[in-house]
Amino acid sequence: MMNFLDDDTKERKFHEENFPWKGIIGYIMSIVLTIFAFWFSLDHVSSLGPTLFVILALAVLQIFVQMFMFMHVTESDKGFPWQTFGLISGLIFVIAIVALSMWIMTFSSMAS
Amino acid sequence: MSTTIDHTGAQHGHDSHSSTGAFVPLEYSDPDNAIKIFGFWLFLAADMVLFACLFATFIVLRTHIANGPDAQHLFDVKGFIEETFILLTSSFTGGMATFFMRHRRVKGTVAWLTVTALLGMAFVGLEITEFVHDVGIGATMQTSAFLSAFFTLVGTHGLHVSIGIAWMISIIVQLIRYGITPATARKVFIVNLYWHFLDVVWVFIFTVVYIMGVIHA
Amino acid sequence: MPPSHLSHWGLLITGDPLIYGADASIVLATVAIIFVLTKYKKWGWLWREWLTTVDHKKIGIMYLIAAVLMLFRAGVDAELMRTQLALPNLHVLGPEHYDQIFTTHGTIMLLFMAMPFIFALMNIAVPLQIGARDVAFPFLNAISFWVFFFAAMLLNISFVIGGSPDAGWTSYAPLAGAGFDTGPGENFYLLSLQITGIGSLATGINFLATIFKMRAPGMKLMKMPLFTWSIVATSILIIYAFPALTVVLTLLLIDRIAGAHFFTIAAGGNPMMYINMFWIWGHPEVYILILPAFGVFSEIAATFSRKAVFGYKSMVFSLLLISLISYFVWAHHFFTMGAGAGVNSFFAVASMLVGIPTGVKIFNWLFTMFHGRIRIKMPMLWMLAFIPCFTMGGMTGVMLAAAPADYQYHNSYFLIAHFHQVLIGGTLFGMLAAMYYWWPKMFGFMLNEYWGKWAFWLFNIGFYVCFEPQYILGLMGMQRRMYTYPKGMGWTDLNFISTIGAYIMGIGFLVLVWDIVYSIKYGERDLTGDPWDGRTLEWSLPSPAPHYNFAVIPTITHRDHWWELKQTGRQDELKIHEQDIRPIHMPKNSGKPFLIGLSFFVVGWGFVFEWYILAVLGLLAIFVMMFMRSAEQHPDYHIPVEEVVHTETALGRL
Amino acid sequence: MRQRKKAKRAAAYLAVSAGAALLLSGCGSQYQVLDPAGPVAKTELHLIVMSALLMLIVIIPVLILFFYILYRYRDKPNNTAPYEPNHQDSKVLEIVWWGIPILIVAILGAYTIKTTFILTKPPTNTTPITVEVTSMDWKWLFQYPGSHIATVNYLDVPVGVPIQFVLTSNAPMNSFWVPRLGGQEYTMPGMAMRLWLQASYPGKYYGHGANFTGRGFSHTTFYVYAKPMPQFKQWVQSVKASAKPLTMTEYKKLNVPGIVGNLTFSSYPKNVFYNTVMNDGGKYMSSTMDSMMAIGKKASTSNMSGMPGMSNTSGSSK
Ligand code: HEA
Ligand code: HEA
Ligand code: CUA
Ligand SMILES: [Cu+2]
Repeated sequence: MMNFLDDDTKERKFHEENFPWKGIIGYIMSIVLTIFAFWFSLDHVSSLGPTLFVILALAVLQIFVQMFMFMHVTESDKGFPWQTFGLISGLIFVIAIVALSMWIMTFSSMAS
Repeated sequence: MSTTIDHTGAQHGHDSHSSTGAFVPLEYSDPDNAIKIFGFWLFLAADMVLFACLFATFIVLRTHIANGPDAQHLFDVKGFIEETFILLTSSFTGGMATFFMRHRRVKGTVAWLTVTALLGMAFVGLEITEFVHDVGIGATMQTSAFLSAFFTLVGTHGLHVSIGIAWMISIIVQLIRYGITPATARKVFIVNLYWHFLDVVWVFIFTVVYIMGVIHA
Repeated sequence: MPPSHLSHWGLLITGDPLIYGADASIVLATVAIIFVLTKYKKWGWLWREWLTTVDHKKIGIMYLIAAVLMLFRAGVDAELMRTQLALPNLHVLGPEHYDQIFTTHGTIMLLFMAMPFIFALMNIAVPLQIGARDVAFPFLNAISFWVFFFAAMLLNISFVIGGSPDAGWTSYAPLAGAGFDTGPGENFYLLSLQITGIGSLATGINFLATIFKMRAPGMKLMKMPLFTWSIVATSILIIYAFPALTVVLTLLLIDRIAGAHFFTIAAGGNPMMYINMFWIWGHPEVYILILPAFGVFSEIAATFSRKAVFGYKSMVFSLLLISLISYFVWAHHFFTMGAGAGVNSFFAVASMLVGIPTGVKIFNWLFTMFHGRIRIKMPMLWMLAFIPCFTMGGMTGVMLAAAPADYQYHNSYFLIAHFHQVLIGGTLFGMLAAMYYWWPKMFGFMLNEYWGKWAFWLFNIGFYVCFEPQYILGLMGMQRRMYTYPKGMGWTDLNFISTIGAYIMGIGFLVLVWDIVYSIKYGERDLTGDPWDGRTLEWSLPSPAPHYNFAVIPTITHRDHWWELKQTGRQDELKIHEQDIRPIHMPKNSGKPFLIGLSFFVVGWGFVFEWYILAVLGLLAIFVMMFMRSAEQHPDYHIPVEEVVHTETALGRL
Repeated sequence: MRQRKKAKRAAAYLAVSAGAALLLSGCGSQYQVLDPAGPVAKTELHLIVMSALLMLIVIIPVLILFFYILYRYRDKPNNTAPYEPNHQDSKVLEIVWWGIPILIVAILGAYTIKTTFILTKPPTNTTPITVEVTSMDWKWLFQYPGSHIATVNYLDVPVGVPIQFVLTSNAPMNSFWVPRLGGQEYTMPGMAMRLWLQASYPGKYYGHGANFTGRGFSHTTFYVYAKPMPQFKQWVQSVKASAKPLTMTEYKKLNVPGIVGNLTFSSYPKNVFYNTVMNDGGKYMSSTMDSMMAIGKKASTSNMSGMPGMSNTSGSSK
């Protein structure tokens, strides 16, 4: 772990594309995922619980599509691409905020 | 870039970007630029938390409809499907703008950015239409907690998109005036980061707000 | 039976000697400042050297001045509260006033005293410690300062115009909603916090980018000074916590001025969501306040024990661990909301867990002193006072974290005592230690030790006299935020003692101010740049440092690089050779940050009084200035080699 | 040197006697939290004492170490203590001070969780009574669904019987706290929170709102009078016989912000508690619905089960 913290002098290489493959694949993926989500939920393919699970999972996949296909999340001029660290820790906090808030606000009443 | 100048932000490796002969995109060619891009990533992380709070609020309040309409009766399925595909497409066209920028092709960059901004305007237009319709049938922010949360969450996203459009236009103007320079390249890259980020937020809005709203009240 | 003063409801702020006093002093101070500036023809100087500066060192100094002024303002609030509480049934302050005063006391102390104090230290020390010429975004840094400054003005002005907020620094809905709290007071709170919050967020981003991207060559992360590390942890917390504040304030504002129903009682609003979201920010906020102090103490303990910090790696690890855990404890501020035994258990245990990495730090500091040579200078004195004081405060924090026990402490003076012990014994002691420590670096002279010691002992003894009795008061059932209390509860003696303690602290503060004034006149000059025999890079520079900091950026080979060089007699490695000097790229001064801050003030004012045209005009001004900035082609310039050579020669470094 | 030792001894003596004095006097009823008058407060005091002791285990060594190191390693001309400027790591020590606190937190955490769950249940098995509490600006309304009487700013309870307080507010949130009987819980609009308390001895117990509610907050005091069951029943009878009823008009008057003294009522408008909760948002809170139902089922003398709307809404919680 400590080595990884110190890896900030190594020059990073960027990947040069001559045809926008990533963008096109990313676009197709995002469209397919979306259509699938709409179909799965709006056509009531499954019951409520599984549906929620599936469409949320699809939304999470879409994050990765945008991150890797469009946002060049792994690029950095030198050393470790610290923004990935920022995003991952951010995601932890985001999940904490939403999930814990929901847990708190459901008020499984104190007394029985 | 002159290597005889010490940059504020460039104490290390300021003259090494071409030393290995590897490809370095223009927006990263100047260390000051690389720092700005990193700073923008940090801003996005913060913005993510901002939306998380709005989502948490919406989720907690989504059934609190008081005397107003519930989600099922309010949302127009066709409308949000349209909005979704428009925004997804604009994310792709924004990505194309970055691609052309990296190949230093001004015209292509400007063209793709223009398409992106236009799609963004179409999106905002649809959203405004939706809001106007809602208000017309008496579903306002003052009606219920659910609607307060709905308008604020979706409206905040819409406001972000609108700011993105204005920003893009100003960058298009700068591209036309100055061509592709390290500075304009960086701006193109950053505005697209912002744009893709808004796309991700929208994916969650259509999932959590719209789909979940219409499939169960 | 209702006391008579409860029957009138107006928000008129006339007819009150306190307010007249405040009015008079504001007018007098303004006149005096204008007079002095005009008489000595200093307007141009003020504008050129300070109001338009983007130099991190000067911005740091401005933060420092603002923080000390705000400490005074909120300290006067504290003295007033303690005077009112000295004896039962007093009427120095009526309930309206008391409510306003504890609200502004808490709000100002946390957001307009402690935060700028921290930003002062970050600005002053971080770039120097990591061998950078400025922060990553100097222009943004100036905006952060002016935004904070005008937000502070906005809150302070509420005392004389419109009325101060009076719902506590936590400002819970629905009490703070339009339904129960009409008038502009609460709007002042919402807007000023919102505006300063924007500045704080920008500062967090700025410093994280600075630290990650602008270190001198060779300074790997694990070679960074611990103060810089603490700012990494703090910035991470700022970035992830402040957006929650932005949201919660916006939602309450929308409720208040647009009639929405987030936190109202009617139409399905949920006030508990306010509490929940407030603490999503509020808890990390208290660690934002303590972590920089931890960083300061690590520097000071090592320097004044002439010894490397003990357990550097676990110091770093514990900083990061504290910031991670601190995001999972917020509900300990409302254990008594009844969110369920599961929820309470989770947050109780998570809160206790924070004690573990914090304890590790305490032990590491102790063992930094162990086998060292402890010199007790002013910074070290404050550090030494911190250890027992903060440990006790932390311990009572852990006691509060035991959820069912908290049912008995919550909102009582036990809690008040806990948080003053960590805020004063931790944050404030840390800030004062840092002020003494970096003062010579900022100004080129030392603060006087004799008066410093007087201030120190008065403040410390005053602290214990003031706050230890409050633990007992809490156990005797005394609630916080009572403007008065009846006889016969057994609370009188302890309250009286507490008030005496507060006065002693007040005297201590005055002596501290005197120490500064005295030292400006008679303070010992610091000619070496290294008065404490320091360890980190900032002490290799002259005091004060030239505005470009480093004529030549050093290459770092060691943790505590400067100390290492001194130990091995290699100071010459940092000596500057004329042939190495290149033109230095620096940002230009700019008036825009000041104007943007001013525009934010206008926006805030517009929303407070719901004069929307004014607000829109302010927003437009901000956008126009941002756009002009973005179109600026040359926001920076180069310092020519000759000028650097000249400056360095004058400093005797060439 | 000798002088200093003497001074130290004197200081130590002072500290010990001050502590002892505090502990001894701590049993006086002024130290309300330390002087429980019921099983709930007692359970909480246990946890308080336990946590304080655990904290002492840490704080005493820290203080000793602190003063010892400070004394031993001062930078004095002829200090013979070892000086090792690069002594900066020790696996063993690190393990000790990560390990021991983890252990302490584990103990305290386990005890805390246990206590948290215990306190959600009635303190004893005796049949409980229910009191519905509404915090208003700035007064307390207590309703006894069992006997249909109501009081303001004071309440009588029987000794030795668990009391189920059902808490709500029709003003800003407050907190219901009777330190000698047990810890507090918020009273929130749109919520029906439950708190179990019980008095073991007859007496007059101080209670106060603990969460700030604005100008009149300092006057939200109330008293709990605990009496043996027979006297309690007698009191109920006399209230029923002699007090005037709480009419809707009167209730609305109470709702106006202000301060009043003690009041007693022989009856109150039907369902006013229930309606307050539901109208202020209770209908959205599944747990509130549940607890309203539970009151209906559990509290032996409740009249809640007959309420309109109870049966058809209870199923909708998810
Ligand atoms: C600088 C600010 C600061 C700091 C550092 C802390 C630190 C801690 N605080 Fe505090 N807290 C506040 C500021 C702070 N707090 C404020 C302002 C409030 C009130 C806000 C309001 O309501 O207005 C508050 C309120 C507050 C509450 C809410 C109580 C209530 O409202 O009823 C709780 C409850 O858990 C709590 C717990 C803790 C804990 C567990 C720590 C821990 O981080 C402490 C850790 C430190 C130690 C434990 C000491 C050193 C450790 C050792 C020597 C090792 C051994 C340790 C163990 C075995 C545990 N705090
Ligand atoms: C960093 C934060 C910080 C600091 C440093 C302090 C410092 C002090 N605080 Fe504060 N306090 C808070 C943060 C802080 N406080 C918060 C967050 C709250 C909660 C607010 C709320 O409930 O919403 C609070 C609440 C609070 C209360 C509880 C009020 C109540 O609930 O009713 C009290 C009461 O004793 C108090 C006292 C003091 C005192 C005596 C000091 C002393 O240390 C002050 C020392 C004095 C000075 C530094 C200046 C000296 C001034 C002069 C010398 C001028 C002389 C003038 C006269 C005598 C009129 N504070
Ligand atoms: Cu308290 Cu829902
Ligand atoms: Cu906390």
